[in-house]
Amino acid sequence: MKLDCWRTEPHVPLRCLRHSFLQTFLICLLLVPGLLECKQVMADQPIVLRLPMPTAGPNSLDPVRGSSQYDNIACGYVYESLLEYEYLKRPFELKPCLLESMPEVSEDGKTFRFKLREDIYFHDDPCFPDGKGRRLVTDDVFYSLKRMADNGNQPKAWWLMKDTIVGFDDYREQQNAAEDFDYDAPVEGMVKISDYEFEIVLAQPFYRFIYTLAMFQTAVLPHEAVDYYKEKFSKHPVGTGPFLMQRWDFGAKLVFVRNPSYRTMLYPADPGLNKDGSAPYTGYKEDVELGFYKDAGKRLPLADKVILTMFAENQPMWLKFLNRELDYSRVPAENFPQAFIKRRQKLRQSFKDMGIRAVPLPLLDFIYNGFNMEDPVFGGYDDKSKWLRQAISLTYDLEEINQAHYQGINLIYDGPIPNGMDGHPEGHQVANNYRGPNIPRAKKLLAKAGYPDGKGLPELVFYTSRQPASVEMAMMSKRNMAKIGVKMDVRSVDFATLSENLRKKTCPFFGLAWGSDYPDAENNLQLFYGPFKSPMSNNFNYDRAEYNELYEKVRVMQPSPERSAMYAKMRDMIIEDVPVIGAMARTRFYLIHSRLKNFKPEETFSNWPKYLTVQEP
Amino acid sequence: MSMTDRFFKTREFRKLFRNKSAVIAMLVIAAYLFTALFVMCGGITRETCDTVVGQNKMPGFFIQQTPEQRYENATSKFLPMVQRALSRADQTAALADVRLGQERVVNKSAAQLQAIIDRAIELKNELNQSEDLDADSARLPQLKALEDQVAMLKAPLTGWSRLMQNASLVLGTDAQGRSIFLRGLYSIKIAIQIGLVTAAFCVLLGALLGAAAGYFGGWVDHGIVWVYTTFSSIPNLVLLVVLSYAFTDSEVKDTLLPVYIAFGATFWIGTCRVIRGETLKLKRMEYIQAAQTAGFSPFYILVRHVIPNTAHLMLINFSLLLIGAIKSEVILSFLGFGVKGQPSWGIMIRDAGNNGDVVSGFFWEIGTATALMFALVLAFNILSDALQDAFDPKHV
Amino acid sequence: MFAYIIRKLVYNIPVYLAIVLLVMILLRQRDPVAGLLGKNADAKDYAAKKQELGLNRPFLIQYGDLLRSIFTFQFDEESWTQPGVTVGEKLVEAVPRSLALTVPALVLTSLISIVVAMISAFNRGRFLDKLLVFLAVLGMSISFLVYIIFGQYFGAYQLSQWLGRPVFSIHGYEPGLVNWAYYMLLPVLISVIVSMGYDTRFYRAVMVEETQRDYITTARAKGATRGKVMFVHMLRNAMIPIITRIMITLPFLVTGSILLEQFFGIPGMGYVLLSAIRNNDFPVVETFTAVFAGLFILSIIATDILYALFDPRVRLQ
Amino acid sequence: MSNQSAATQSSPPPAEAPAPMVRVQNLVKHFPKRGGILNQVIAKVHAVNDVSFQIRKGQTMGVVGESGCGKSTLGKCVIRLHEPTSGKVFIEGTDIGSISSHALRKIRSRMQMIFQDPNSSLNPRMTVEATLREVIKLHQVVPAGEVDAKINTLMTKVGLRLDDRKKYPHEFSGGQKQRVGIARALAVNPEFIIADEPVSALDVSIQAQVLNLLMDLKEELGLTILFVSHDLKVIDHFCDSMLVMYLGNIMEEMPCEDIHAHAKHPYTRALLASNPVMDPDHRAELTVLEGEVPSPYDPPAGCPFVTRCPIKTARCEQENPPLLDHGNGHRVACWEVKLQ
Repeated sequence: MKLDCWRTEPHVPLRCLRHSFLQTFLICLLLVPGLLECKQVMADQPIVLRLPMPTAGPNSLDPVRGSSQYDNIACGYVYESLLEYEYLKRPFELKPCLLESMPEVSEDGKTFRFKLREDIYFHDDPCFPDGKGRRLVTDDVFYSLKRMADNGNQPKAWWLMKDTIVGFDDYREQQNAAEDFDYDAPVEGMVKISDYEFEIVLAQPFYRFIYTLAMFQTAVLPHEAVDYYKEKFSKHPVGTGPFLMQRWDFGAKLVFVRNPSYRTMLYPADPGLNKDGSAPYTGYKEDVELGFYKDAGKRLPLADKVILTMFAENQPMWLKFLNRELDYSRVPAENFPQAFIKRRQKLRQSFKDMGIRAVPLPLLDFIYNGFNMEDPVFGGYDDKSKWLRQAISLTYDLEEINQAHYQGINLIYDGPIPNGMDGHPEGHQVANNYRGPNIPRAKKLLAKAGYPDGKGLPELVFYTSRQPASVEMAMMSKRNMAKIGVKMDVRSVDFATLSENLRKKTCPFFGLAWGSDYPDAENNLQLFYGPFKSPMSNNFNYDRAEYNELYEKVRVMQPSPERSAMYAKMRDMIIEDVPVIGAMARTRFYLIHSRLKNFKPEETFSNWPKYLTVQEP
Repeated sequence: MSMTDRFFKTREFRKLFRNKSAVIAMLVIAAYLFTALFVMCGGITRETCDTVVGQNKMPGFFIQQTPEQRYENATSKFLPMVQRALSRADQTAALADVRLGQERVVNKSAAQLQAIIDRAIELKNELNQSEDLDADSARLPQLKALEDQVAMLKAPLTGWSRLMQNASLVLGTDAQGRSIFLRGLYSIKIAIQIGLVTAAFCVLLGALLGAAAGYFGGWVDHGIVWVYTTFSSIPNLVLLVVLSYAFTDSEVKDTLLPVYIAFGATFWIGTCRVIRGETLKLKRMEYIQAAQTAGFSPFYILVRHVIPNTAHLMLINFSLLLIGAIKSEVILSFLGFGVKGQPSWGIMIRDAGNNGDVVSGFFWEIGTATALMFALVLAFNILSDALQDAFDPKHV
Repeated sequence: MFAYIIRKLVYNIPVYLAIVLLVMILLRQRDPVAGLLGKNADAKDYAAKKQELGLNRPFLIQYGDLLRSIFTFQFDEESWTQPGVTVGEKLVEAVPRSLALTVPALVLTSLISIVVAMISAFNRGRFLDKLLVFLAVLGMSISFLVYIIFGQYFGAYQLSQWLGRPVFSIHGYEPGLVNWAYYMLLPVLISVIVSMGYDTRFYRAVMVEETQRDYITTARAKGATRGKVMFVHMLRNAMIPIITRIMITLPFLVTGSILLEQFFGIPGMGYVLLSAIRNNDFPVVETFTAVFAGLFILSIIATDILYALFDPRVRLQ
Repeated sequence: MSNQSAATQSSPPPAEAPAPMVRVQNLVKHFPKRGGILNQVIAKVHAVNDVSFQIRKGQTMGVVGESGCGKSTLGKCVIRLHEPTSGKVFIEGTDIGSISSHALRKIRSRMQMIFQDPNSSLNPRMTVEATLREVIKLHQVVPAGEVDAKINTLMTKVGLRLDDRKKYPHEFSGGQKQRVGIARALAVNPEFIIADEPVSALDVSIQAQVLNLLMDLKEELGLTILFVSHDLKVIDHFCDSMLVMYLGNIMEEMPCEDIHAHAKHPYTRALLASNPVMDPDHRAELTVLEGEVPSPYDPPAGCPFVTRCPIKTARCEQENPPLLDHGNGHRVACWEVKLQ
């Protein structure tokens, strides 16, 4: 515990002398106890990562209970799934994690055959006999998947498994209705071959399934831990991951230490240039330049300890980063101009002088304002209601919002598919768009819809979150809408109320955002699939037979030009019908102190902490 | 009327008016009240406060900015607006629509405007080749030229609109480019409104209940003491937040009702306690007994003899509550339970915090809100001190 | 005395019942279920969750259950937002952190402001007094929030930059005495500065009243030195209002300071409480309020008893 | 003016005694002391203990005793500012304990009180005029049109200048304030006045003025007065007869004629002795009371005065002596004072 504060830096007592008397006095006065400690620490130096978590942090470290990106990050230290992403490769590439090799997929794409590694042990933990972690077997995989179906665990991610594995839905139904949830009861689609081999059979050849297996919700954990800790399991995580959780100050700090029994896993080797001299993957050269391959062949994890600090406010996180107390930080939008020359989105010289490196990370974001298509006035599929929504869409000035609230760094695009995914429009824009602001056109369309200058139109009730920025943005849109005579009634509610209203379909208009779970547009397009209507993920309650048909086709297709065309077609249907106004995607800027090595920021997956290390220059 | 007249002519009031700092404080308060009245009469509307009047985070007093900021100022608001308007099918209408605070497009033909813009874009591209304008003094003439080009797009301001534009920029702009000065002034109304309503309600309620409890004693006293003990045993913040949470119907309208309810439910207790204590003291006074002997009804005695004699305490409590309400509004707004949909000092301080103003050394918004609030609260503090000195010298 | 305490406790039972009732009613103006479930839940999940949380039971039963758990000190209901953690554990975890911040702040504030108040009261009417009073009022006129924002920036960040190393933590918390100065001193100082104004004024008024009393004049007339009069006679007699004020603030130590905790990342009671309210974590809010109210009532009774101990004129009846 | 009215009223009193204006019968007033777990009554202060007396119309009865002896409580019980624990008070035959509070308020116009502390007996936020007007209006003493005239009359009567009508209490001296208090008491044309130490808070020089005013008014208006004071001299000077109280009990009742000669009770004698007297004849007698005043919570079983009595006997400690009539309106409660 005493190792992790700044005072452990070895140079403290030495450099004290160089300061003025007053400074020295001040420091001595305040830190007498700290100074006493320094000596013993200097001998051996564990590698300690100090990383930020820009939120109050996860509520639970039980993977099935998690849903947010922050749950993902926290669980990533302790748990592993069957598959994971290659750390440095771009575009994303899956690789086996708990598996010996990638699963074999049958001809029809429905049967997946898995072979587990035989050298995987769970963390040493009192829940096991003798406190020694046992070997991971097939049953653990099935058990972990089944936990997603058990309502008693309050799972947040059942939708990932819904209608996917043969017999799993029935199993869920039966077991939840039964007195006790029986984890031993068989599921037709989960076939155990041996302790290290099994098959999973899908109802349809869903393309997405393979990605699901890399998500943290499907992480494999031992039933002993759940039985032993019961309700407390969510704060006593036991998995197979590279780190053990040492301490958790709820809302403040998570401390992880190296898992001594972690299997031998090595830092990836430099693949070298392809034979034709081209890079083996996008961004390879930069990686080499940044020395990402210097640690090749070393055993993971590289760090001994990770201190993850939660920040409810941005100001302290930013100040702590500037003060070198954090190894990296996201740049809060409000601090962007301080660190960057906005004009070129380049890091300022003063920051470079501090040895800071900037990495922009375009996110797979879909920030939007959605309509309830079942709303009697603003919903509907006939021309008039379509025109009405188009008119409203044309009042929106996303650029204004971008400038005022995101320092102009967001990407504005048409349709629901974020940049970098198949189906994203070229130049971020489609020809027949309804992107605002275009007040004259909006007025015309509004008149055509039967509400000249907004006459006869009831107030549009808009639900948004309580965050000050959301309210400000809503007020901007309200002012713009007023220009064509549409009145908006802004209601800022907490997320719980918003969810409830969405579930009950009582939000005519609402502001939300969707972050893609896996890098495929299908993840965004399913938001408009009719059968997924509220209370499921289709908050718009958008339901068009034509669209639904297309969706059902694409979700079982492998990537192909044919699929791309269908994605574009679905995208354009959405743009024309305007169930949603948008969209924006953020670009996250990461600032990294030079002492943090091997950090390639990524938010879609979070297996990267094991690759990180620090080295004082 | 004559009653209040006589009240103001008492020795205590004369003592109050002899206190110089109290008089200055009263003048300051009067100025604030006047501003609040001005705002209330439509002098500054919410729309005005929400209008973008210039570039984001411009410093006040028209302080010269760094070259990079000047570049941002020149390129990011007015220029693209005109550019976009020119690209529209209905150019004239679109051009007429362009506005930034009081600034409008100059009365020139589309072709002329296009020429200016082309030149500006050219300059912009040249400037863009520079790594860092702040460190690149050779580019300054080009920057100046760019600024001149943008200025040529703007119609020259005269008279009132010039005055308004200058006024709205005098203390700079916030992160959205809105006038800090106007928002600060508008917030005076909000603060005064919250302060007055809360203080008036709480003082009246507290005085009435306190006097009744003290005078009648018995079950009335027990009941009232019970109610306020209950309220005061709940942590203040829990009560404030839960109340404003419970009573917010989440609509962003200019209703301050949740704030009133939250403050109203908590702030009356102090007054009630004080007045109850005072009434217990007064009850032993012989003139109350004289009134009883004379045969007045208890209610008459309460209203005519007891409550007027607690007036000084009510006055003092009023000013203390006013301060309390204004300061609590800041905290409540910061936590997101206070004022919504319109500016207030709390909102301004919160925004300044959220927008990283302090960290990046931009103190105009937080400074304005703090200074305006500081002056008002200080004035009220001094006044309430003077009131206490004059009316209740023994009060601790 | 014993009888007095018992009677006071009995008298406060209805108060206590009302507090718990009030908080429960206010909290139940909101529906926590939807928020806890997330957006993909259906009506069946909703009903199941409601059942699980016990929110579909009659209100009076919920009320009774809560009261039972409070009066039997069984704080083992699980937090709704942080599964697996009982309310009691949360309390035990968070309260010491709040205390680490509030207790030193109270001690420092009281000591400093009593000394300043004495100086001020003794120089009553002179320039020094006027200056001190003005400074107190000045300090009171600035929002707490502004102190924190500026304090964190200048006190922690800029100071560290200037000295070349961190002196005060910008954010964060570590338990232990060794770490205290680093993590807690700045928030404590901010809190001292904020409350100094109020306390100084209050104590000054108390002292001024004491200086006007006859016994002070008598003491002076008897030839006691200025200092002796000030410290021995005046302070002893001013103890009652001072103790009262300190006693009344005691329960609030437990609630911590929401703003300070939020900004400095100290996961104490204020922090926990605010997030519990925001996330509709009823068990945490209810239990905490109940515990606080209990402490509050006890401290009022304790104040009365101290009164009697310190002031021979006061007799408990 | 006072001369003139004195002339009209100076006819000698009728030969046969008039009906009593006030009759107090077995009046008891206990103040409870609460305590114990349930805050129940655990003890009682016997402020007034079984007191009976009567005042004839036009008479002035003085009540004298040390502070805390219950004399003010007696006065307040008589006018029912305090609710007596038991016993009855008759005002011209009406039992004021049995009538409704409404009727009581009505009957209040017939009896008034003059208070001890002129500083607290007037509402500081009301002018003299307002104070008087309020009372006059309440009891509709005069038709609405004549209220102003009535105020003027009252003010003149108590010797206040008419310019002072609009003044607030703090603008008057103590004596003037007491005059206002008297005017307020007189405003409703009462027949019976309780004066609760009306001059004890005033300077000695003012005392005489106010006392003289009271005497004049009494003569002029034929008032019946219960005069409470700790000052024997004042009583002697002002009253027709007096009650000596000790620990809530009447020790002696006697006419105020040559009290030094007549006083029989050891307590009365002790009181007399402690008062410096101008008369050289009485100088010799100087008794100093020894012993302690017993706690009012726990009065002695026998004579209340037993702890301090210089002439006590064994009997005094056992039995409380009855108030025996010694004739001529003289009653004494002492075993050692023999009937003549």
